[in-house]
Amino acid sequence: MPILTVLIVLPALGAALVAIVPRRLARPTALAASLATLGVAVAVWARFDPASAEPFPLHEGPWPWIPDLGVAWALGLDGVGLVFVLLTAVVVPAALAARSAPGRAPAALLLLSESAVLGCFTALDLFLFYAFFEAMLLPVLVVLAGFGGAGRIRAAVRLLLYTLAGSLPLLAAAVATWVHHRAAAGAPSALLADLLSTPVPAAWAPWLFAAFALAFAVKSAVVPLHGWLPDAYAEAPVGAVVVLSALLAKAGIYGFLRWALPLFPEAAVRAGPVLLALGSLGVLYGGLLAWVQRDLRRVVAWASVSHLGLCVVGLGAGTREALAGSAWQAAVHGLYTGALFLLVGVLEARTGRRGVDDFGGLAATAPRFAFLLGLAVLAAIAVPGLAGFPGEFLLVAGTWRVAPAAAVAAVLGAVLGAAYLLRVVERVCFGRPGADAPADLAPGEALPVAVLGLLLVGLGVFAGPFLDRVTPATDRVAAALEAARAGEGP
Amino acid sequence: MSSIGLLPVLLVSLVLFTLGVVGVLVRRNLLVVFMCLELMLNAVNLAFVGFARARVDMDGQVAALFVMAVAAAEVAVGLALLILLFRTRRTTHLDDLRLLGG
Amino acid sequence: MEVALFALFSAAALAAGVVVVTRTNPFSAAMALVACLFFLAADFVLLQAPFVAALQILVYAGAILILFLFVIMLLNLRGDEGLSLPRLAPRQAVGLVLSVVMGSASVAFASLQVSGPFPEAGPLFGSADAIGTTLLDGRFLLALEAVSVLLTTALVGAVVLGRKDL
Amino acid sequence: MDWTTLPPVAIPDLGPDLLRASPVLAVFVAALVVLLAGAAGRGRGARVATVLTAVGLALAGILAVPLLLSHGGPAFGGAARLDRYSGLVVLILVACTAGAAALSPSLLRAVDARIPEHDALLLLSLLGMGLLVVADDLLLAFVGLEIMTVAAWVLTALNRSEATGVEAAVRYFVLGAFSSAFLLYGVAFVYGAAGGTGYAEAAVAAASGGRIFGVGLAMVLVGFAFKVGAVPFHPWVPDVYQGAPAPASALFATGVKVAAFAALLRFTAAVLPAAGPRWGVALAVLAAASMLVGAAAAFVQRDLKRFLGWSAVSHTGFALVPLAGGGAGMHGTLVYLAAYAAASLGAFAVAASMAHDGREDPDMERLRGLGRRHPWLAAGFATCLLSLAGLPLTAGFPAKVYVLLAAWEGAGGWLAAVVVVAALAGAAYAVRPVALLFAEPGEGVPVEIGRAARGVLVVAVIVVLALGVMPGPFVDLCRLAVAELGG
Amino acid sequence: MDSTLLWTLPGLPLAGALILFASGRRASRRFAAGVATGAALLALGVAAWTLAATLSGPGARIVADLGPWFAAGTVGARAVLAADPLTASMAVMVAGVGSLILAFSAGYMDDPEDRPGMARFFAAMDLFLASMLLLVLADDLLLLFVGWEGVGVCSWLLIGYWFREPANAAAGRKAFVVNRIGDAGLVLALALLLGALGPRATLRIPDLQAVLAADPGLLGGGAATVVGLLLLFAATGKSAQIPLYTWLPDAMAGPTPVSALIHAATMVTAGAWLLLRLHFVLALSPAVLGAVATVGAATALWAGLLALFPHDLKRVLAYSTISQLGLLFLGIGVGAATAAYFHLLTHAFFKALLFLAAGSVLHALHHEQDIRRMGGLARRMPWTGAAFLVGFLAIVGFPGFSGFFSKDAVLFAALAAEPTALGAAGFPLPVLLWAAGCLAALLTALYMSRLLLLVFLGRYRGDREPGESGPVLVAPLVVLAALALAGGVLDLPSWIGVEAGWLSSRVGPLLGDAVPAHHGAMEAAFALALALASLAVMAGAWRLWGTGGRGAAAIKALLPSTAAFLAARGRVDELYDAIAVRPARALASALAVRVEDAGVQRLAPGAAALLRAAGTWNGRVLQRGHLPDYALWIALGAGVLVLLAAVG
Repeated sequence: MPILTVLIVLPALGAALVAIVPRRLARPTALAASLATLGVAVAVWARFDPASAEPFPLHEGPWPWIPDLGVAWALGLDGVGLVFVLLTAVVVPAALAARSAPGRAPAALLLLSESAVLGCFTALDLFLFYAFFEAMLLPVLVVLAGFGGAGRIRAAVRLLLYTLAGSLPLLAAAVATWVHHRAAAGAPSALLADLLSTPVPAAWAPWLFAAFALAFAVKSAVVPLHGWLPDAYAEAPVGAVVVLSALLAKAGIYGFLRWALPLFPEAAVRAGPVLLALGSLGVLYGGLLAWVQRDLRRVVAWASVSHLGLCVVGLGAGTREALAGSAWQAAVHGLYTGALFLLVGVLEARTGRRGVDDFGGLAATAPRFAFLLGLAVLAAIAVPGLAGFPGEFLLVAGTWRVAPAAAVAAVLGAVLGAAYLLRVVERVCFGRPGADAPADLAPGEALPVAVLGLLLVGLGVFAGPFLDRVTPATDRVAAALEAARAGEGP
Repeated sequence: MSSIGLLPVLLVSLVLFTLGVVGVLVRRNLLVVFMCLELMLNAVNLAFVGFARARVDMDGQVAALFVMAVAAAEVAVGLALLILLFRTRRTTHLDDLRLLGG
Repeated sequence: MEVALFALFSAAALAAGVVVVTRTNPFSAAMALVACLFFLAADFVLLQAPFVAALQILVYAGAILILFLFVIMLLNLRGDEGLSLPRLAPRQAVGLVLSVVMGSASVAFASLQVSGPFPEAGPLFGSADAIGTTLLDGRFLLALEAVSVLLTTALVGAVVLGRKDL
Repeated sequence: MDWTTLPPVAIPDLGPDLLRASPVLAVFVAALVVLLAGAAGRGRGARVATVLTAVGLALAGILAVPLLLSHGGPAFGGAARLDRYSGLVVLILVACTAGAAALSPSLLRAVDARIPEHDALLLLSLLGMGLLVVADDLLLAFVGLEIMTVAAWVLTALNRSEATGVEAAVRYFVLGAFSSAFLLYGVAFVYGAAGGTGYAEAAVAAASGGRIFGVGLAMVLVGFAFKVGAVPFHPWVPDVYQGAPAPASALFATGVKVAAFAALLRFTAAVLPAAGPRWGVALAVLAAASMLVGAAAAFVQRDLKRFLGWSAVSHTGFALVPLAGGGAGMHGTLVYLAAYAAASLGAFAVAASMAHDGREDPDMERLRGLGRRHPWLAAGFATCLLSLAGLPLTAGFPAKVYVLLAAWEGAGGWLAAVVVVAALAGAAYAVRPVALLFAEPGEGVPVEIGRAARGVLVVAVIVVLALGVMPGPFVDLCRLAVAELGG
Repeated sequence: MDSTLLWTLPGLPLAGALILFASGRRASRRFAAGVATGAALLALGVAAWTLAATLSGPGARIVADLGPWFAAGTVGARAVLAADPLTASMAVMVAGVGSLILAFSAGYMDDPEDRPGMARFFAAMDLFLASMLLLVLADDLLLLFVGWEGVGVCSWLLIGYWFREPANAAAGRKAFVVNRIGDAGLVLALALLLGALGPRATLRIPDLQAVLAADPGLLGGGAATVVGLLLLFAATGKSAQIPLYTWLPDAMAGPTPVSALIHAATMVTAGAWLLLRLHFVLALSPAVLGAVATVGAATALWAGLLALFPHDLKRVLAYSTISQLGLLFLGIGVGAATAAYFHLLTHAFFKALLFLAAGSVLHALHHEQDIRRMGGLARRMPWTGAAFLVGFLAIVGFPGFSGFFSKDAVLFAALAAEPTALGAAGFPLPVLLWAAGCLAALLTALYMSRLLLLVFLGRYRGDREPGESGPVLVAPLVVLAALALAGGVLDLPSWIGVEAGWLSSRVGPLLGDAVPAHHGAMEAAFALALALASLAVMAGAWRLWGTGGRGAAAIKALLPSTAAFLAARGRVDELYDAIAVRPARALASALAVRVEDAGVQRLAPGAAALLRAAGTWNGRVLQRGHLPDYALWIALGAGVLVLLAAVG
C-alpha cells in the first residue's frame, strides 16, 4: 500500500467529508480524520527503517503527473521528513481541537492544509514540492481572511504577497534547474535524485540558490523578510495560527534541508555567512521585539521569529551538528509554539483579551493552565531535559566552530528568551488573581496541550531515537556542503 | 517596356501611407480620420499592385480587390458608429471622447 | 512616357493626399480624397491593373466616398474642427516626428533593395479574365467566401448600430 | 506564367474541404438563423435566439472534434490548414463564445439591449476567429480577422444608450482600422518579397532574409500585436473592455484573444525560426512591457471590467513569452491561454452580474462582503482571480510554469526575472478584489449573481481546477497540436 | 552493588516530585512533607551507601551508564552517572542537608493559606534535590547541564513560591534570568571544547581529562583561557559571584527553607562545583586561575561590606553566602581545590544552620524580617539562639569550629600560591588575595556579630510575643549545629597532628591536588592570628551594636557617603539597569518603532505604493484617454519594429 500517498490523501478526504456531513458532526469528523492521519503517521514511523542505507528509506512513485515536463508524483521520506511528518500529524489534531473558529469551513480547510503540508514534507519532485509548498498556505489564508480578527484582510493579503514574493522566484529557479537538467541529461525530470545528478553551472548556482533561499526565508520569517508574520499571527483564528506557526513556517527550514542546500552546495557554502548573519539578526531582533510586546500572541510571534532565526543560523553553519540541530529545533519549535498559541487562545476565548498585563495570578485560579504554560515556556527556552535543549545545544556547538559570533548571538537569544517568556509567565500566572480571572482549562482544552507537553518532555528525555533518524539525512547534506567547502579551497 | 520600376511605386505608396498615418495622428475630426485611414489602405493597394506588376503575378491585384472589400466593410461600420456617436454625443470630435482612460 | 505619367499622377495623388490631411473642412477633404483615388486609379492603369483601377473608381469613388459625403451632409458637418491644424503637445510632436521618420526611413531604406525596370508582362496581365482565373484557382476561394461573410457582418453591424428603435 | 495566354481554369472540388470545415460553416448558418429568428420572433425572439445559439455552438463543438482527432493537412488550395491545432483552438473558441453567450441574456435584458443581434454577432465573430485560426495564408487570416473585428466593433457599441460603449467602439474602430492598415501594408510587403501570401511562402522568403520581407514581417507583427493587445499596441484593450457590455468583453478577453494568439502562433511557428533571432527578442520585449504595464495599471483600477482589461494586457505579455521563445516550448502559449480564458470567463461572469437600474455598474467596491452572503460564489470568483495570479492547484500554475520555462529557454534570465516581478504584481492586483470579497459588507448596491452567470462561474472554476490539478492530458494535447505547426 | 542503583539518587526525589505534582492541591502538608522527606532520606541512604562503596578501595568508581542520550556529529551526550569519593561525598551532603531542611519545612510551612500550594512546594523541593544530585553525579557535561538548569528552574519556582506578591515572582525571574546569562557562558564553553577537540570531542568528564592530559595543545592558542573564562562566567552566575551576584539577595523572597537549601547550602555551590569538576581545564591557563581567585577575593570582600547594612535578616545572610562563596572561589583559583571543597561542605553546614535558625526566628515572629524589630531572642528561643551561636562561631572561624579549619586552609593556600601560577608573574597577587580574604573574614566577624547582637541579644524591640519553635523545627537545627561544630574533622590540618586530612587524602587526588605539604607552625600561627583578630572585631562590634551601642549611626558618622553607598547595595542593580537592561529595552523599543513599524512593516505598503504610482503614472501619461495618443503609441511601436527589420 502506498502509505505516503494515503497519508497525504487522508486529510483531504477528511476535509471533503467534513464539508458534507451534518453540521454538528463536522468537528468530530475533522478530529477523527486528523487522528486517523496521526495513526497513519505512526505507522509510517514504524515502517521507517533507520538502518536503511537508502537516502529515502520510504519512497513511492514516480508516477507521471505532467508527463510533458517529466513532473511526477514521487514521494519519499528520510529522517528529516519523518520528524516533520510526525510533527504535522500531531499538531493538526491539536489545532482542530482548539475551538477557535465556528462552522465547518475552518476545520475542512485546516485538514486540506494538512494534506498539502504532508505533501510538502514528502515530495521528491521539485514541482510537486512547489505545488504543495504553495498550496498549503491557501486554506490557512482563507481561514485567516474569512474568520480572523479585525485586521484579517490586511494580514491575509500581506501574507499572500510576501509568500509569493518568495515563491515566485523559487518557481523561476526551479524551472531553471529543470531546464538545465533537461539540457544536461536529455530527458525532462524534476526528481530530486535526477536533479542532483546534474549539478547546475557555477555561474547560475548562486542566483538559483538565492531564489530558493528567498522563498524559504520568507516562509520561515527570516528577518528582514518577516513582515507578514506579526499581523498574521495576531489576526488569525487560533487553529490557523497554530498550523501557520507550527507547520508552515517549518516548511522553509525543511526546504533548505531538502532542496536548497543539496542542490546548490557550493552556493550554499558561499552564502553561509549571509545565512549566519540573518539568522543571528533574527534571533536578536525577534528576541528584543518579543520583549517589548504587550500582546501575548505577539510575544509568541516574535519568539517564533527568534527561534526560527536560530534554525537559520544552523543552516548557515552547515556542520553536521548544526544541521541536525536546525531540523530538531524546527520540529520542536512546532510543538511548543503550538502549545503556547493554544493556551493563549484559551485565554482569548474566555475573556476576549490577550494583553500581557490583562491577567494575573492564574497559577492560583487556573493551575492546569499555569502548569502547561510553564512547561511550554521552559521547553521554549531550551531547558535541558525538555525537547528544546538538544536542538539548541547542537546548533550552538555546531555553529561555534564556524562562526563564534553567531553562536554567541544564539545563546544571547536564549537569554533574551528567558527574559521575555518568563515575563509572560510572571504576568499571567503570578501576582494577585483578578476578580474576573478566567476559569481553568476544561479537560477537552487541556488534553491537546497536555499531549504536546508530554511530547516536549518525552522528546527531551528520549531525544536519541528521534535524533538518530534525523542525523543520517542531515549528515548527508552536511557532507555535500563539506565537499563543496573542500572543493572551494584550492 | 515599362520602365517605371518598383522603387518609385513603393516610395509613392510609402509617402501616401505616411500621410495617412500623420493624418490619423493629428486630425481631430473623426470623419477626416476615417479618410486618412482610407489613404493608408490605398497606399497598401498601390503597394500590392506595384508588387504584382514587378512579379507579373495576379495575386497582388486580387489582394487589392480584397482590400477594397475590407475597406468598404470598415467604412460601413465606421460611419454607422460615427452616426451613433453623433446621435448620442452631438460630436464627431476626438477631443470630446473623454469618458474612458486611466 | 509612362514614367512621366506615373510621376504626374503620383504627384497629383500625393498632393491630394496632403490636402486631405490638412484641410479643416471635411467636405473639402472628401473631395480631395476623391481626387486622390482617381489619380491612384490612373497609376493602377499604368501598372497594368486596369480591372483594379476600374473597381477603384467604382467602389471607392463611387460607393465609399458617397457614403462619406452622405454622412457629412447628414450630420451637417462643416469646417467645425475648430482649429486649422490641431495643436500638438511637444511630447506628441516629438513622438509623431520620431515615429514617422523612423518608420518611413526604414521602409524607404528597405525599398532600396529593389531596383531595375519591371519585367515584361503579357497582354492579359491585369485583365478581368486574369483576375477571374486567379480568384477561382482555389487559393482565394475561401477568402472570397469570407469576404462575403465580412460584408454581411458589416451590413448586420451597420443595421444594428443605425436602427432607430431603442 | 507571363499572362500572354490564360491558364486553364480548374475549379477544385471543395467538397471534402468544406466537410472538414463544417464547424465553421455551422457557425455561419447558426448566425444567419439566429439573425432571422431574432428578426421574425418579435417578443420571443430573444429566447429563440438563445436556444439557437446554443444549438449552433454545440454543433460547432461537436463537429470540431473530428478535426482534433484527425491528422489533418492543407485545405482550400493551401489557404488553410484543417489540422489538430485548428480543432483544438476552435473547440476552445467555441467554449469561450458559449460562455459569453450564456452571460448575455441576463445582462442585456438588464440594460435593455437586443439579444438576437448580439448572439448573431457573437457567432459571426466566432466565424471570423475560426477562419483566422485555420488560415495558412495572410490574406485569409486578414479577412477572418476583419470579420472578427467588425463584429467586435458592433458588439462594443451594442448597448447604444451607454455613452461609454459607443465611445469605446469608436476608439476600437479607429485603432483597429489603423492597425489593420499596418497589417495589410505588411502583407503587401511580404507578398512583394515572397511572391505569395501563404505562410509557407513567407517562411521561404524569411530564410532568404530580404529587408522588404523584414519590413513586411514587422508590420504584420504590429497588426497581430494589436489584436492580442501587447504593449505598446494595447491602449484600446482597457477602454473597450470597460465600454463594451460585459458578455462582449468576455468574448474579447477570451475568444478574440485566443484566436489572435492562435493565428500569431501559427504564423510565427512557420516564419520566425527562419527570420532570425531578433524577432524573438522583439516579441520578448513586447511581452515584458505588456506584463509590467498591464499589472501596474490593473492595480489602480476600480472598474472591474477595466481591471480585467488591464489584466488582459498583462496576461498577453505572459502568453507572448513562449511564443517569443519559439521552439519546443511554444505550446506553453496555448496552455497559458486556455488557463487564462477559463479564469477570465469566470471573472467576467461576475462582471456581467453587476448591472442594476438598467445600467452596468462594475464598481469593484460593490463586491465588498460578497463572501459573507455567498461564500461559495465568492470562493469561485476568488479561485478564478487566484488562478490569474498563478497559484498552484489552479490552471494558472502550470501555465506560469510553462511561461517560465519558455523564458529560460528563450530570452533567458532577464525575461524570467520580469515574469517573476510581473507575476508578483499580478498577484497584488488580483488579490484586491479577493480581499474585498472577504471584507465586511459595505454600502453600495449588493451584487446578485444570476443563474447563468453562476453556471458559467462553476464551469470556469471546474476547468480551472481540473487544469490545475491534472494538467497532463490537456498539456499533451496542446503539445501534439502545436507540434503540427512549423512546417 | 548494581551500579544502576546510582540512578535512584536523582530518581527517588524525582519520583517524589512527580507523585506530588500529580497529587495536586489535594495533598495535605503532612502527606507532601512525608513524601518529599522520605524520598530525600532514601536518597541519603543510597548516597551514604555509595560513598561507602567508593571508599572501599583506592580509585573505586561506580559508573552507571544508561547509554546515549542524543548524538549528532561530534556531540554525543550520554546518560551516565559516576560516583567517586568527591561526588559521593557531595551527594551525601546534598541529600543530608536536603533531608534536614525538608524536615524543617514540614514544620515551617504551616500557614493555612499555603495549604493548596503544599504539593507544589515539596514537589519543587524534591525536584530540586533530584536536579542537584544529577548535577553532582553527572559524568557527562551535558547531563550535568541538565541538573545545572534544573536547579535553576526549581529556584525560580521556589523563590516565587508566594507568587501572589509580584515582588516575589519578579525576584524569581531575576534569579532565573541572571542564571541564564551565566549558563550562556557554559553552553559556549562546551561548544568551544567540542570544537577545539575536533574528532576527539567528548563531554564525558574523565574522557575529557584524558584527552586533554594526552594533548594539552588541543586547547592551545588562548582557547584554554577562553574556555576557562567562560566556565568562570557560568560559575559566577550560579554561585552568585561578581559580576552576576545580584540575584541572590533578591532570592531571599522565597520561603526560608528554600533559602537555606538552595541559596545557601547547595545550588549556589554549583558554580564552584563546576570549576572543581573541570579543575583540569582551568589548570591549563594560569590567567584563568588568577581570574577565578581574583573574582573570589573581590566578591568575598565586596559582599562582606554589603552585609553590614541590610536590616533584613535574610539579606545579611545572603550577602554572607556570597562572601563565603567568594572565599571558595579564591581557594579554587589559588589551586587549593580541596580546601575549597572543604569550605564548600562546612559552609553548607553552617550556613544551612544559620538560615534555619533565622527561619525559626521568622516563624516565631510571623515573618517579620526586620532586625530592628528583633532583639533579645536568645532568652525567648534558647534552642534557636544556641544553634545560631554555633553557626556564628563556625562562620567567623572560631577555633575548633568547622569554619575555622576550612577558611584557614583556603587563606593559607592563597598566601602560599605562586604568582606565576596565577598568571601574574612579578605581581604580588597572592598576598593581595590573602589580604582581601583575611579582610573578608574579619568583615564576617563584624556583620555576623551585628546580627547576633541585634537579633538574639539586647532587648526585644518587636510587638509580638515570640516563643521557642516546636521540635520539628528545632531537631534539624540540632543536627546541623553538630555538623557545623564538628565539620572540621573532615579535613584536619597537619599542624594539629594528623598525617593528612580525610578530604586531602581521599578527595584531593581527584581534584588534582597533591597531599599538601606540612606547613606546620606557620599555618597554625596565621590561623590563630586571624582568629584573634576576629575576636577583636567581635569585641568592637559589641561596642557598636551591643547594649546601648549606636553602631549604625557611628558608621554613618564615620564615612557618611560610603555608608550610604553600601547601604544602597553599592547601587549595582541600578548600575546594571543603566548599562544593560535599560539600553537593551530602549533598543528593543526603538527597533519596534523605528525599524519594525517604520521600516519592515512598511515594505509591503511601500511596494504597493510603488506599483500604485506606476499605475497612476500610466493612467496620467500613457493612457490618459486621448485617442491620438493611443495611435501614436502604435505608430511608434510600428516604427521601432520596422527599424529593427531594416537595420539587419
